[in-house]
Amino acid sequence: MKVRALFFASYREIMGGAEFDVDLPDGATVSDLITLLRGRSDAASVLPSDPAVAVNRSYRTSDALLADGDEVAVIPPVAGG
Amino acid sequence: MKVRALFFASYREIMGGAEFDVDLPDGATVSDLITLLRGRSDAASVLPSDPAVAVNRSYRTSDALLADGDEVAVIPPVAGG
Amino acid sequence: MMSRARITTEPIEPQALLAGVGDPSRGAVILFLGVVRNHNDGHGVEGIRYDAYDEMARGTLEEILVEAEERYGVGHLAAVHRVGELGIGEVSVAIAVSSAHRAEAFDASRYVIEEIKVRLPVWKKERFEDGTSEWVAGKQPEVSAEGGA
Amino acid sequence: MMSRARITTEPIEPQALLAGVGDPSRGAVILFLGVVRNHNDGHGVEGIRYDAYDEMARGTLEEILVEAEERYGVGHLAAVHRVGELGIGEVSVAIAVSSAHRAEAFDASRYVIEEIKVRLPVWKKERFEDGTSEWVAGKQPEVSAEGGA
Repeated sequence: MKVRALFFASYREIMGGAEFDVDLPDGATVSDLITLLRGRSDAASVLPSDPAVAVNRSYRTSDALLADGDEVAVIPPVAGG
Repeated sequence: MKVRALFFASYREIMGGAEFDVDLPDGATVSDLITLLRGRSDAASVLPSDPAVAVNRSYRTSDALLADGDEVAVIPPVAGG
Repeated sequence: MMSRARITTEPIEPQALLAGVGDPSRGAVILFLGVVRNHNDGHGVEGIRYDAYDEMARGTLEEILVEAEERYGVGHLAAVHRVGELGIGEVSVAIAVSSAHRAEAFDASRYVIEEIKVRLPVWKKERFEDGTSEWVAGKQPEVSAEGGA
Repeated sequence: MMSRARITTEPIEPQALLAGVGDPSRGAVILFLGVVRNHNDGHGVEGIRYDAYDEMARGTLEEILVEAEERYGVGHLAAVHRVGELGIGEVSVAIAVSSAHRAEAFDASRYVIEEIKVRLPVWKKERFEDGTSEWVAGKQPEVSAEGGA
């Protein structure tokens, strides 16, 4: 399956891009995706191993199962207001 | 000595006027003034015996001594805001 | 410059009050408005007349602002209370606070309105839909022996 | 009609937000403004860039307003967060609440800003006077197993 990973703010700078399409095996979780993303480059290894993540615009825990076509945003600590 | 007594809102209606000059013996207290005011008329007897009072625009207790020329406001329960 | 504690017969302009507390070092601004509403205790209200002991009320309001500044360490406060005949939806009281941080801005704003309710020498008479009117039961100011409420 | 939960690149107009929550049955109105200030942790700040995950942030802001309504029983809330480049003194976030009584208006307003700070997907980068800039350290949203933050 394929998911779209989105990055914002400092994570966008770390990853060198705002979004990537990522191929994952069926049954992959949020945690699996993060592991894969952190292995993408030396810079990417700076990404936390358990960041906040939103799947299809709702926060989800790291053990949440992903599905084909999901939009998975890796959310840096928020600083609105 | 002479003081000026001021009335507002419901107390003004009870007393039938906004202000009265009142003669008091030297050494009179806020409490003495209230007693005298309550004896002014049947209507005036409805005035509480221990209302909030401001002397020269500051709240004072009933045992406060009055002085010639004081402005003594008898303050109904307040309802601002 | 307009005083920061005012009793006025003119309509209150919240925007002007807000502008008065603005400052580049303040990150949180709170505006509180008391508005005449169309009901109270189940009665339909058509309007309210506010009366004040003007000469005292301005000083009491200033005192309350100073206390809020000292308690919460906020820098800029302004408050205005309107008197006279007010219709539904009109602003009776406005309080503006600005502060470096939000917690003390909330606390200061709350302090000012609570103190206004228990000590500002202001009274209100509600006009009901049935043509009657009545002084609203208020709060007896607590007076301490040292003077002040 | 304008949505009551908005993420916008346009300057925020507090007066319009206030007008949107007005209602003859509401006696207390609170407007909270977050304003870009000229310092943070001892650094001179020249401006801030706010970024958001727009598509999610609007929904999260709406969720927060619904929660505030349910918790505090207040009727009318509206909130807007600005994104893009902001200068000193510009409003970054505005929250308007109206309610029959003041206690719940204060509580609801406070709830909304506190929740914005811990879960709205928005980030800010400060531009300092020395020409450098830096992402502001934020709060890690707490995510529960049922979903939602």
